[in-house]
Amino acid sequence: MVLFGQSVISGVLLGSMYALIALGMTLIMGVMKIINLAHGAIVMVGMYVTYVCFHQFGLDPYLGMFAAMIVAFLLGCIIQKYMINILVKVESILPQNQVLLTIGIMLVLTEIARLIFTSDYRSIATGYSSKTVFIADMSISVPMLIGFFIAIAFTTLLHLFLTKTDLGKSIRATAQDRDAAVYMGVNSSKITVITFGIGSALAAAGGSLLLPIFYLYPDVGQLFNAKSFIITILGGMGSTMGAIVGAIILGTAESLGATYISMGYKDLVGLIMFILVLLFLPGGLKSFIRR
Amino acid sequence: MKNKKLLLTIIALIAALAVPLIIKAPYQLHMVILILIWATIGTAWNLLGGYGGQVSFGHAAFFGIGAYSAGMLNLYLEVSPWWGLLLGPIAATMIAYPIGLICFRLRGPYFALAMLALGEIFRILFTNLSVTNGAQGILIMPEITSKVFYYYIGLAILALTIMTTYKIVNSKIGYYLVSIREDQDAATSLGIPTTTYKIIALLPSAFFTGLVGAFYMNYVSFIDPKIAFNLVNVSIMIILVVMLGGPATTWGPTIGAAIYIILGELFRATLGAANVLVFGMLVCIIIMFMPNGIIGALTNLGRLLRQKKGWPGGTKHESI
Amino acid sequence: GSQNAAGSADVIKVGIILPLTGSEATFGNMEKNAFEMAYEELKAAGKTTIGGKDIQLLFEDDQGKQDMAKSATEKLVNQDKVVMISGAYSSASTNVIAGAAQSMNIPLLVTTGSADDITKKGWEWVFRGAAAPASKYTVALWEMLDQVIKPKTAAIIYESTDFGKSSATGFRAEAEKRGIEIVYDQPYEAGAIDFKPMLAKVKTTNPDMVFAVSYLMDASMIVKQSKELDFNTKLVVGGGAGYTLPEFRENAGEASEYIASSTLWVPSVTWPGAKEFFDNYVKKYGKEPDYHGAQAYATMHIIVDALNRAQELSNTGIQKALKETDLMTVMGPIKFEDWEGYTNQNRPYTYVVQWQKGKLEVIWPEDVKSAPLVYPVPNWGER
Amino acid sequence: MSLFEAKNIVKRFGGVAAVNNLSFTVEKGEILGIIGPNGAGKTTVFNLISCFFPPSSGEIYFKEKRIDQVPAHDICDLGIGRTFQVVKPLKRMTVQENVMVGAFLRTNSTAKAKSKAEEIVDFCGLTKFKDYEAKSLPLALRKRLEIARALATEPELLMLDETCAGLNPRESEEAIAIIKKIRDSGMTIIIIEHIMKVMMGISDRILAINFGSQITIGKPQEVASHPEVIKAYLGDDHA
Amino acid sequence: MLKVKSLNASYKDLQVLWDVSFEVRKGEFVVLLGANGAGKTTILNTISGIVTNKSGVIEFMGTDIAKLPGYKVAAQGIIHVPEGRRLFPEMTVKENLEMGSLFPEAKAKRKETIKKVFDLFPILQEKQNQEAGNLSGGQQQMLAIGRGLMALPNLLILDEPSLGLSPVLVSQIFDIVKEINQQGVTVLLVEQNVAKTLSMCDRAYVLENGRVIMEGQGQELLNNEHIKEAYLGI
Ligand SMILES: Nc1ncnc2c1ncn2[C@@H]1O[C@H](COP(=O)(O)OP(=O)(O)OP(=O)(O)O)[C@@H](O)[C@H]1O
Ligand SMILES: Nc1ncnc2c1ncn2[C@@H]1O[C@H](COP(=O)(O)OP(=O)(O)OP(=O)(O)O)[C@@H](O)[C@H]1O
Ligand SMILES: [Mg+2]
Ligand SMILES: [Mg+2]
Repeated sequence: MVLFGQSVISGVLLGSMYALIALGMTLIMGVMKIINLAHGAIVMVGMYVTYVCFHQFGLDPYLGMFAAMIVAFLLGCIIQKYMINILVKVESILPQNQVLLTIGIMLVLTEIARLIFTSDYRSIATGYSSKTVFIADMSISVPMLIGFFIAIAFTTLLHLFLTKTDLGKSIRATAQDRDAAVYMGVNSSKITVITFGIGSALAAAGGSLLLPIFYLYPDVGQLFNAKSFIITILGGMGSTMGAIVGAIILGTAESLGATYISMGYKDLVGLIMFILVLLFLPGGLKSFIRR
Repeated sequence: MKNKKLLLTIIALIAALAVPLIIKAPYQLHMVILILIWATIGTAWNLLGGYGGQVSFGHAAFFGIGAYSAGMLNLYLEVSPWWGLLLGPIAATMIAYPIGLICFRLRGPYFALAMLALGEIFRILFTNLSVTNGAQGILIMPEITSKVFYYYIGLAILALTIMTTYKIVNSKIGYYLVSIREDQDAATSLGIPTTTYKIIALLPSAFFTGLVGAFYMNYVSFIDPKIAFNLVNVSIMIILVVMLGGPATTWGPTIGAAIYIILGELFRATLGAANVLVFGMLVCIIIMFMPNGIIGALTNLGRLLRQKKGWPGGTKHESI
Repeated sequence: GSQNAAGSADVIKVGIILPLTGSEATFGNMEKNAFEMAYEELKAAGKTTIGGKDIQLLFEDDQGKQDMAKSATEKLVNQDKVVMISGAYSSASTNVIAGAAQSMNIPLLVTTGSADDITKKGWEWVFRGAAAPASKYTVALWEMLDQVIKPKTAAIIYESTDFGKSSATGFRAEAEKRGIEIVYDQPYEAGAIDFKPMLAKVKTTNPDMVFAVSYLMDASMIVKQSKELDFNTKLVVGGGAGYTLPEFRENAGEASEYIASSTLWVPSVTWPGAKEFFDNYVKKYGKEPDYHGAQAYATMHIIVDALNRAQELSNTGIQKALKETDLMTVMGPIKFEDWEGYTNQNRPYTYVVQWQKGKLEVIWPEDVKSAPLVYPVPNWGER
Repeated sequence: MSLFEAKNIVKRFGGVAAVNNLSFTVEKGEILGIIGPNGAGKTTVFNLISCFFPPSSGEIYFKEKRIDQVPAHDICDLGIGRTFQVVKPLKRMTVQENVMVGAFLRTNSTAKAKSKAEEIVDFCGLTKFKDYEAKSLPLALRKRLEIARALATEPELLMLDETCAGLNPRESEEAIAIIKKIRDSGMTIIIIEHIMKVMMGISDRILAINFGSQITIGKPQEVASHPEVIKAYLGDDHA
Repeated sequence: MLKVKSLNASYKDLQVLWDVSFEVRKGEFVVLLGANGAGKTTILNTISGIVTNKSGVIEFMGTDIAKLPGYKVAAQGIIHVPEGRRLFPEMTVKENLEMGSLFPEAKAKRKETIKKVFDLFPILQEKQNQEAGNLSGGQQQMLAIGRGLMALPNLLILDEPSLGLSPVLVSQIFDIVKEINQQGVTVLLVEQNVAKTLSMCDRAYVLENGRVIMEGQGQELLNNEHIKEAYLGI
């Protein structure tokens, strides 16, 4: 029972660590219909910013997170403005060429990080990195718990932003029909740029939350791409609430899989879940949650 | 027109046969063999992805199964891994069928992601199963060392692949595939069983990918799951090769493979630490400025030069 | 490459394939540095010129990919006309290079690649000196287990890579021989964020010891999270790699205390030149080398030694010279012998080390130990 | 028995019934027009017949064979062709190739499909544009291409969904001429159109529906003067 | 109010508009006529900045808007109800309407305007929380017009608003357009329903192959022989 409880707690917390990254993905993929394989690389950039803030300026990672978000926001804006926006204007046989562009971006970001920071593994040690509290013999990591609450806060904010503000609605409108949004007076290229920026900032925030408990190196981002896809599909494309619920479900499934099947097959659980959701629940959890 | 095409093909074939007479240095010939391998994978992918519009991010699964077929034959039955050239494609085709049934229920980006997931599933399975030697991979001793020999085998495989896809593409199946790519609903309304035809395209695509996977194993003599089922270095590279050369064209994948291999090696050998960085930038530039690959860019240029007037702004279509 | 053929007359080219970019570049570059440092020292000692010809090192980057390793081998052998090859870092690359070297009759001296298979195929052109087969990393550990610890139960966790799997297989076989019950035995995929589900399961099996084979960061994640779970066992032993590197201590912090590991090399070994190598490296590159650096450093010495002894600088001449190697290096004495199914394989010296007060102390073999073994280790709460 | 029969078909989306208990027959060789306010369920009826989705309940028969559960692509094979209200050209194929794709249903030979396509392209007056990519055609021609492509599958029953919408009177006359030519070649047609002039001119019978149910069915004149049709659909100025 | 002078426009290298000039005065109801592919939609898209490959002058209330990007044109009070509706299919009816009123003045009156739109099109009120993509064609057209009205436009541009609508709705829509016009909104309309629109409008321009070939009062054109033959098919 303790074992089961421990697995579930670990899973929920782990899921919440994925949540922000996936939230960024759901904005970029779900709302903007861009399959972004550079997403993980942006998480990586965010982590390095937080890392530098910590080591150069002694900034706590939870504060460094905001610096990371700003940098990632700008980076996302640049990517969208000068690369993806240019690509959507040209016509191609396979719309998936946009995916390849993001792969190119991923390579470039990763290699730049490598040139600056080398391939060395880096981590930061904070006073609370290894803090745990115990509930009936089950350990709960404090930094993960903090991450959990931050994830919920960001999700709620983003949800309100998208459904209640005009800017948020403009984002959704632009995603559905760029030209039509222009007819309404929306500067749609600016909107796509902002959206990609916000998505990237969220990804970076997710990375920052991980830093106190994890580590980083230039390729670290690849760990998160597949997970964010799974969560985005699981939660339903573009659904903010879906993203966080999906993240927690994925985390729990991985955790239980690791405990009761094998840690080696942990990722398999997520992938199979992914395919099953694609096949049998095409709308994702969104269909239940109602945006 | 037709005769000209035939003539060009024959010239190309003769030139290809003569390559080992001209390029004698084994290192260069090694590059050419790699080009043949990637050209074959690209051509196979192109049938499903370029013509059929079903962009698969999981072709590493077929490649890996082909390669493992050769390796496991050698490991367990101690027969020559060359038998893999027989078993590999068959195994890949057999696996492809259920994969097709599952994934073709999905469209567009969903299909792409499902294939991506399937490729990863195979990687994890092959890493954890002990029959496949798990993460340790399979190492064989190459029996034949002559590069010329590998060259001709590779050339034969590529020629077979190109000929087969060409035949398919210019038949009813080809028209059906392109129509599915252009508008699946319209295709259905014209009586096309879309899933069936996608599978019809997938099977040869998997077959040739498996074939070349087995050849690859023989040539490189070592595989492990990380190599054979690699998402970025196999599945995505295939697409890059096709996009580079020109999707939905006969020679695009071959041209793309040549450029990819030559540039990749050139960068690796000369640029030092920045080589992957430059490669990544090149990918971005090509995709942004040549969305239909080099062949696409050339035909567009041709159009601009040739066709100035004419209502209704239509561009006359080159043969599909 | 015809111009190069002419140039090869007055230099002796040695090709070295390492991951200089890509995710393994940290170690690739460390090895490159060590190669170069050794080369310069040997040059100063006048050993790099043989019969008026200079030894020249040609580094090739394989990016950690076996495809690239194959191309690099082809280039070195066929275009640059090197007399022998050394490298590589990953087992995958080494496998491919070994196959190619064997088929092209070019001597290969493996630097790091540790897959058992590489020297188990009977390939006469493939030599492994400074590197050990993965399953032999634990020789000293077993001595220690037999003589001091005598565990009844053990848990094995290992990353699902070649190295992890080979090490685990080796450990399992030895444990079975001794009737030690394996209560948990599972691989994991490298790079996980959360090992707690696995560790919680291990905790319920309550083993006497844990044998863990992990790459760098997984190692620190595992010990940190063991601490967080308050999972106490009498001894945690790493299977090399991750558990001995400076970054492990840095990242795991206090959780690294009393973690033991088997290893091939530590700066405090008594082999001649080891300490100097360590100090000089730190001085020159401002970073501490680990055993990978020592492997490269020793390999350079082996190469120069063999080339100096070779009757003629042909492939067979160098092969013969390598086979006759009997050299003391920072990795210990090197001889290429055929044993237990291995060919041209040096018998490795291995050590057991333990983190004590933030320092990596050698605790086994007895004769070279720098500190006594702490066993059983105190519970987390009491450290 | 009639060529085609729909029996009590119902289609619900969520809770709402887009088609509600509708029954009608189509006789061989006739043109049946369907009219009804926007959202009445006309296109949904076409989608049900062509099995794009299955009916929630009810039965559909074609040549005495029940067809409401067969896969969508088999419908065409059975002899039912359709066009789409929102045209769906195969954009990067030429006009001729578009039609060839249709023709391939009845042949496996590229040469035969080609000559068949040429014939039909000519029949629909598209010869001038046969080598243009479909994406470069203006709307009127795209609509005509839809018809040509459906014809190439040699249907016995052809369903046309607003093929005259967006055409000016002159162009719709051309379209009507083509439709009449098709009818004269012995084909049976179901047509949806909002332009009453067109409907009155070519339909043998008209089915008027609202809220997915039948208001009335009969001769064009009768339907046009049916009070409920006037109220729900035509408006007072048409009366 | 709107003055277009010697406008040329092309798609890629294909020119579709040739030296087009026309004007719309304040409060007027002007119609553009032309066969399929004549370039009507292109003219409208040129005005609202969607087609960018153009030369010539487009003056709106004294300022040249030819160079403005699309979203700034809308800010001038030119609202375009595009061909093919172009709704936001995954947003609700209500959200679509709200998207129509992004500019400050319109936003301030959002609640009132929505009420007015609901009065005009009661079906929209009924379906206000449904996704726009699930509406039928006619309902979508109403929503598109409603969304245009939400911006309280100075100049309302309508591109074939009656396309695919039932006869009763067609008359309704024309009535509504007329009514909007009478409330002081200037209207520029493109329609295929030639007879009906000519009888309603103040003035009309006839477009053929990208050139303006005729202009005049609605009634006057209605009796023109060429118009009768080419558009009315009489
Ligand atoms: N896929 C769908 N999901 C939900 N509702 C739908 C769907 N398709 C159609 N509907 C609804 O069904 C009803 C009938 O739609 P349909 O398209 O058949 O109308 P129609 O008679 O063809 O109208 P029009 O003349 O405007 O084309 C409408 O209320 C529409 O909103
Ligand atoms: N995006 C485009 N790319 C290339 N050519 C185009 C494009 N849009 C329109 N055209 C061409 O420009 C010409 C004018 O088209 P436009 O849509 O303006 O005509 P229209 O008068 O609005 O016709 P309709 O009555 O069909 O709406 C046509 O020949 C059309 O084929
Ligand atoms: Mg309809
Ligand atoms: Mg138009």
